[in-house]
Amino acid sequence: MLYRESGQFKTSYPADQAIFTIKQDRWFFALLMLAAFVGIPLVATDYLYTALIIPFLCMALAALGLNILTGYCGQVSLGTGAFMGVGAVAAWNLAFRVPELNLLVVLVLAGLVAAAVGVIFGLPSLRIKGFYLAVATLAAQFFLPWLFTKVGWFTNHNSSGVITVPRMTLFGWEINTPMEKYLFALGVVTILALAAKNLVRSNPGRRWMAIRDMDIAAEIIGIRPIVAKLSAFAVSSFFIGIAGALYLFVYLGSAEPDGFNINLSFQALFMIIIGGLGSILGSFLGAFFILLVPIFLTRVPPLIGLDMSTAAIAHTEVMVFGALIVFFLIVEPHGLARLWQIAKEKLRIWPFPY
Amino acid sequence: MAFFLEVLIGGLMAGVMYSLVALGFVLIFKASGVFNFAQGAMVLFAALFFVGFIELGLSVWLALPLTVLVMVALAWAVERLVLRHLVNQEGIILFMATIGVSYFLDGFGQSIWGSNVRQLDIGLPTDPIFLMDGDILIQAFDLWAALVAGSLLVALVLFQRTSVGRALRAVADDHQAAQSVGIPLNTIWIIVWSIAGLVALVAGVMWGSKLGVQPAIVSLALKALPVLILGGFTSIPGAIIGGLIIGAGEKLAEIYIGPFFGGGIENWFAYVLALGFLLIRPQGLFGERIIERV
Amino acid sequence: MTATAKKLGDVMLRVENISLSFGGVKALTDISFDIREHEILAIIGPNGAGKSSMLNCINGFYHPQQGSITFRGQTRSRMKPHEAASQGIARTFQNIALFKGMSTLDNIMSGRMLKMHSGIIASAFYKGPAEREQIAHRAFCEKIIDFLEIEAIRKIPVGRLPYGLQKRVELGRALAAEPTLLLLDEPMAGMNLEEKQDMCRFILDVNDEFGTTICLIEHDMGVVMDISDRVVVLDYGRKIGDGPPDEVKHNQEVIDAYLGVQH
Amino acid sequence: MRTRVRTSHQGGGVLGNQGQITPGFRPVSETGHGTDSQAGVDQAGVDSAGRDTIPKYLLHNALHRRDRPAMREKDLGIWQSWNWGEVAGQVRHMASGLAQAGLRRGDKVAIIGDNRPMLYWSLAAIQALGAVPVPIYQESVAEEVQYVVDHAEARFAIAENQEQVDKLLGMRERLPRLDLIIYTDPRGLRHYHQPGLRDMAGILADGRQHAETHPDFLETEIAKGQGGDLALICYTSGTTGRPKGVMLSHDNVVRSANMAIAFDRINENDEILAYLPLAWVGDNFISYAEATIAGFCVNCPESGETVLTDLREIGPTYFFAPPRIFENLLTTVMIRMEDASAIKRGLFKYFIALARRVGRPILEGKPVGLADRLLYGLGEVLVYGPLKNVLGMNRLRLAYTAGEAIGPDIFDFFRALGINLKQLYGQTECTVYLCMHTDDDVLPDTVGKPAPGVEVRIDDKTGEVMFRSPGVFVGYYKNPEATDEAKTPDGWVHSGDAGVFADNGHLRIIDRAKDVGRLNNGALFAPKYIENKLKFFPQIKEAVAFGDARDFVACFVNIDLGAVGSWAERNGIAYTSYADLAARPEVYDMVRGCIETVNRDLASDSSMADSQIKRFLVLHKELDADDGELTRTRKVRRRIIADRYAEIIEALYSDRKSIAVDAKITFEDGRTGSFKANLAVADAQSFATPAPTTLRKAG
Repeated sequence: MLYRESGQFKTSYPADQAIFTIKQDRWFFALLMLAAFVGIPLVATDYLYTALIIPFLCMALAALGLNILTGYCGQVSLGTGAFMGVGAVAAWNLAFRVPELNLLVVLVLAGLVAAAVGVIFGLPSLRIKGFYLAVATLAAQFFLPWLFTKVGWFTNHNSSGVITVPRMTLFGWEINTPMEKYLFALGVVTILALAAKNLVRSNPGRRWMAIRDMDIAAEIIGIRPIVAKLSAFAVSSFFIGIAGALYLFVYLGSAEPDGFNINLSFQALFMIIIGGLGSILGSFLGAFFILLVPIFLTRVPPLIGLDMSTAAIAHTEVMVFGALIVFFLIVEPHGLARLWQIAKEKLRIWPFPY
Repeated sequence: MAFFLEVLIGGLMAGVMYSLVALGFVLIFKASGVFNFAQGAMVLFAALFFVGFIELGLSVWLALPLTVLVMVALAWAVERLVLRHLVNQEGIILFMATIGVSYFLDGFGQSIWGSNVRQLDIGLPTDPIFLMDGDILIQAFDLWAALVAGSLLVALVLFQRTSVGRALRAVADDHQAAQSVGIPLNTIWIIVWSIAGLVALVAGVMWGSKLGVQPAIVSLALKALPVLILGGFTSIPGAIIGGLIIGAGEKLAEIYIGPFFGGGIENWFAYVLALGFLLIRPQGLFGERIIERV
Repeated sequence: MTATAKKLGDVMLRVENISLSFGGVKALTDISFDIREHEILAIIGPNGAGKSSMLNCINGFYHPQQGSITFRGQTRSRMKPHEAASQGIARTFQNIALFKGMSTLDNIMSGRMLKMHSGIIASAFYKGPAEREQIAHRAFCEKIIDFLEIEAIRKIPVGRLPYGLQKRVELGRALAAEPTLLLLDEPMAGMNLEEKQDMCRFILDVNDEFGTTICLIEHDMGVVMDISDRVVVLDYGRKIGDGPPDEVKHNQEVIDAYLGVQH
Repeated sequence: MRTRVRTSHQGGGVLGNQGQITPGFRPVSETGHGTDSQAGVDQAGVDSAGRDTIPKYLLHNALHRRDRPAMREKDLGIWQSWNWGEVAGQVRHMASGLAQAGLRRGDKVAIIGDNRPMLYWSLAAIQALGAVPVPIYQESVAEEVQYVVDHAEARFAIAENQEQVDKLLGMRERLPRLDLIIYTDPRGLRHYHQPGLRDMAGILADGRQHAETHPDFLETEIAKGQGGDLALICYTSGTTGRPKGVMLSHDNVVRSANMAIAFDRINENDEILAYLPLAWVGDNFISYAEATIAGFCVNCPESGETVLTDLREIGPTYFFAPPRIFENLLTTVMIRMEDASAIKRGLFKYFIALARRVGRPILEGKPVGLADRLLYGLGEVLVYGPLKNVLGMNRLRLAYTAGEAIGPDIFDFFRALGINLKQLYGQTECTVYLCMHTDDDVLPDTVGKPAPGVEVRIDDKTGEVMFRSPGVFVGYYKNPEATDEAKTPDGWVHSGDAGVFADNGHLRIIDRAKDVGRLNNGALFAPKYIENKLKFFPQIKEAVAFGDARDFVACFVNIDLGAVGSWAERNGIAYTSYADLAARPEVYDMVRGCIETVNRDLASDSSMADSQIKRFLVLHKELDADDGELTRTRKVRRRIIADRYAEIIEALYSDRKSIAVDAKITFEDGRTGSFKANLAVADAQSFATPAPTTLRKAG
């Protein structure tokens, strides 16, 4: 309905392959960015930042990473939490031991470390598929946090095993207030999301999807499974690692390594299932949705005059998650992203039904 | 030496527990190709209801059939609300669905019965038994557990011989064949999930009375996964043997290797063991080799 | 433009005494034949004659227990499919093996993977070398799209396409690799007459315009006789005929095999 | 694959050469030369700057619009584009190449193929050399092609692809004068080694070399051309007999084009989609002459199937289509809306109703209440805008329909949406147009007033439309008799159409003059007028009325498979084939409904009251151009139908209730078979003429 595509023809391949080929979409995205970088800082409260927006950014990035592996390359992983942990611990150690290191460099290096670890735990994917792999990734999920707690070096032999983030500066910019942290995270996430989009629309993406859709055919057109799968693990873990680092640096502030546990893994998995497997946008929608549910559950019942014990809330939350997953898998296996897409299509061909 | 044996036997006994959970996985996977991640949750679920009924003052012999009913109802519900709608989906989707189910059961069970640890005593002897003139100590309870597991296994094997059992195996091979057996697919699934439910109940009771009924059981149940990798997803004996290996393996590792790492390695050792094993024999100890066709 | 209008080159691929079996079940027994440059070779035979298995051996998906396959002078053992691909062997499948989640264009682009080299980093930045590469190859793939007359479905996910078109897209994906040897597994299975005629035209055009050597499995005898230069007949994993179409047509053993006479 | 000669580097050639001719040349500002090219066009469309041939305008564009888009083609997934500089470069090379190949002043060159840039450029290249292009309909069968090529004495033929080349080669021995066949798309022609067959790429290569050594060859050749020279020979697929070659001079084309451009303020910012046959004078006029003179951009679709998609992508500002295309668009719109959700359908119905009420007044700048204006604005957002967007018409500022009468409510529908759809009347012999609607004076059932510089009168005896204008053709090629028949000594031309002037000065065409007959009771009988009224129903695709020298009017009907088919599905009527559906009693009832509505309408006009249809039948097969029953432009060929269906026609005038026919059908795969069908002949009710007070007011 809002689209006026007629006359927006493409005279070159770059234009035809752009991320947003329709003018109206470009406007919409521009507005979105404006709202994110300017609008939110104007209105958001500290509570909103710490309770929703910042964790949203971190988890969205993690989900994005997982989506690359699971949604695009078809390799199920239950190790997200652990890889976030790797990123977090690596980043903390870098920042703590080499204070003069630029914050961005720290993040990138942390991501690379996570990527390396990811590749190691991705090795089994060359021999095994599906559930077998899912189980294999659990090994990482249980082994890594244990490693960080057991080997004192990772936490600088801190008795409590808690790592606390040193104060952050970026090119002299002090990142203290929630808003500053938000802007920093937003910047990082935006750049990485763009990178992810670029990856999935060029060679690596096609390689991954080929493996996902039909690995045999993929091999027969010359795609080497080892390259495809391990690169997926590496890239995925890179994103997840940085997500973990952000999670610690801008959200938690201080944490115990075994806080990066299996629940985090499941959360990320739920995010991409509900958000949409194989969709960048979906990772964000899913993250937003999943993080909204608990807030919803804690806020709404009082409003409608029934008070639930925190335990009850916790249990309902778990139930709701479970139910939602099943619901989405049955009703819309491609998640919110597909719903969004459908809505968009409807608008494009409005008033026609098809 | 004696100490080694004691550890070994202790480990094997613990392994029996894993096997019990793994059995549930295998049954369902064989019959419906569904990797039921919720098996662990089902164990807790069953245990919670069982202990819950007892706390309501019911006798064990009343609580037991009631819980069985609950588990059958659960199987029915799962088929009705989940499986039926995902029939033609790829395994991985079903797998994720069962993760959802797992969460749901977890939350549901606890919101009914609460999440605090409950003691469960079904009157199994807990006094220690000494072998080799006292050098080796074994918990009688563990023996009983082994006994129960064994008999359960026998029961299952016998069941396999019944017409229903054969039908189930037919389903495992291909769903069309199942139709020819005359039992509708949905019914078969309900049956399988019910049986898995029973197995879960047994496991739940055993574990409940060993460590008390508590949410931690779920994560313990996750230990069944490496067992499956070892034993193969489709083999009942595999599940048993795998369980024993894992159980013994991680106990021994904890005692003999653990110290070098500062202990606590049993919560990952099983996985790493399985992982290493995967690289050598992807299809597991007893799983069949898959020939891919183009 | 007819298949006879061109001269056949020398041997490109030599299959010698291939035997293949799965767990005791013999799929192929002592098969030998040649494929010559620029020819269209048809492998025919009743169902279960081992035709597909033969192709799977050639492009390295199966590894025969005995015998050797020599491609362009180099004999190989236990070669992987992607190695075969990088040597210039492309193929299509009996039951379509497209990447359902991707558009027609992306499927064809993916067929070009071997020719594209920009890595993770470059791709992540996209602008610059990666984009330039994408565009260069896009242009090539568009030529294939134009060649196969599938402009109208360029951006449609292949999962949504009718069967006949999917077959065409799969051919396009194979062509994108600019193969020297093209293996087609029942390219016309389940097509209506019009679609078959188109497919024949495309196969002949490919063979003619790009000089691609083609080895195809086909059931439709009419088609086989029309387009192939040479026919190899398999039955129960054995080779029972090898020669020009009309010669094979009159081979008694072949006729029996097709009439299902026991032997 | 089609060879593409992108000329970003060669395009510079023009500037290079121009550089020598006009030192200190600077590109003129866009706004500046928009008017400049129109500079000093007098009432007769004569250009004061002395540009009297189209190639001269091309050079002008190469100089003053060098970097503006001239042509686009959807190929290899994107809109390949050429600016005027590049086009001129192409033409330069092609002209040189053709000259090298031996093309001489006055030679005829046949051109056959789809709307491809290369073919449009060849028009310019050929004219630049003073030779005469003879475009041929691309669907013509080999015999038709052979006739035209032979009759035009073409020495060269430019064919798009293998299909066309095969037609020519097949007829080669019957084309002694044809020296050279040039193809633009080499696909499949690799093994063609016949003598006198060349690839355009080769011609262009030669041309490029030649152009380097003779930089101003093109300019000098073009300079030799004069307005009096022959610009074009268009063979009209006449409704009877062999096609006639209409000779048009550069003066004809340039003047007509200049006046049309002034009339509708067409300018270089316009965009069109060139999808109508190149051989049709209208496309040649708009996509070549007007485009070159006004300097706007011509877009060529990817292929026949993708026209609608391409239309949507380009979103032209200037659009020309025969009524049937607007009909089809409206039909598909309605059919697609059938399946829309109730809310959408409601919205659609409401706002379309509103538009039909206030849309045209708003478009024509007549006073409309504020409330309605606001509602219409809302409708623009919710319905009209999106609808136009999906149809590719949201940038449309000027649309014409011609060739046939258009259904009033189809016409109104598009105007109601705010699309400036107008009617035009003309023919090849007058270089496309005689009458056109002005933006503010548009009526659905007229073709508007005579255009500037055009004189039109009605022959009071025959009622035939006569005209005189700068566009009047030179004559029929090699057919002086026909020329004399058509042209009176004092320069008036017989249009062959019967028409009447309405009180408001608008011309209304009722039929072909020769087809207007009389019933036995002496009443006027204009079959086309009746047939059109029938064809205005979406369910009816074609109709043929009979009545000349008969007691009453009867007709054949062809149902529209698309519309009636979906109607049948919605009403649960199963059918296997066209013939089967056509024979259904339900369909007969529906058709009778339409006919009786028409009868009522006819009855309301005393002059037509006697033309009410008494008997009809639904034909078992679709009338088809390939069977010679229709012209390529889908005009009914009465004579052919009259004798091919004589038996059936008699049945209409007998009292038989049905007639057996032996029908030939062609299957998908090209095989043909025949089947016996039994056609029912049905009666329709007719009505009495009401009191004269309710006579339809003219217009």
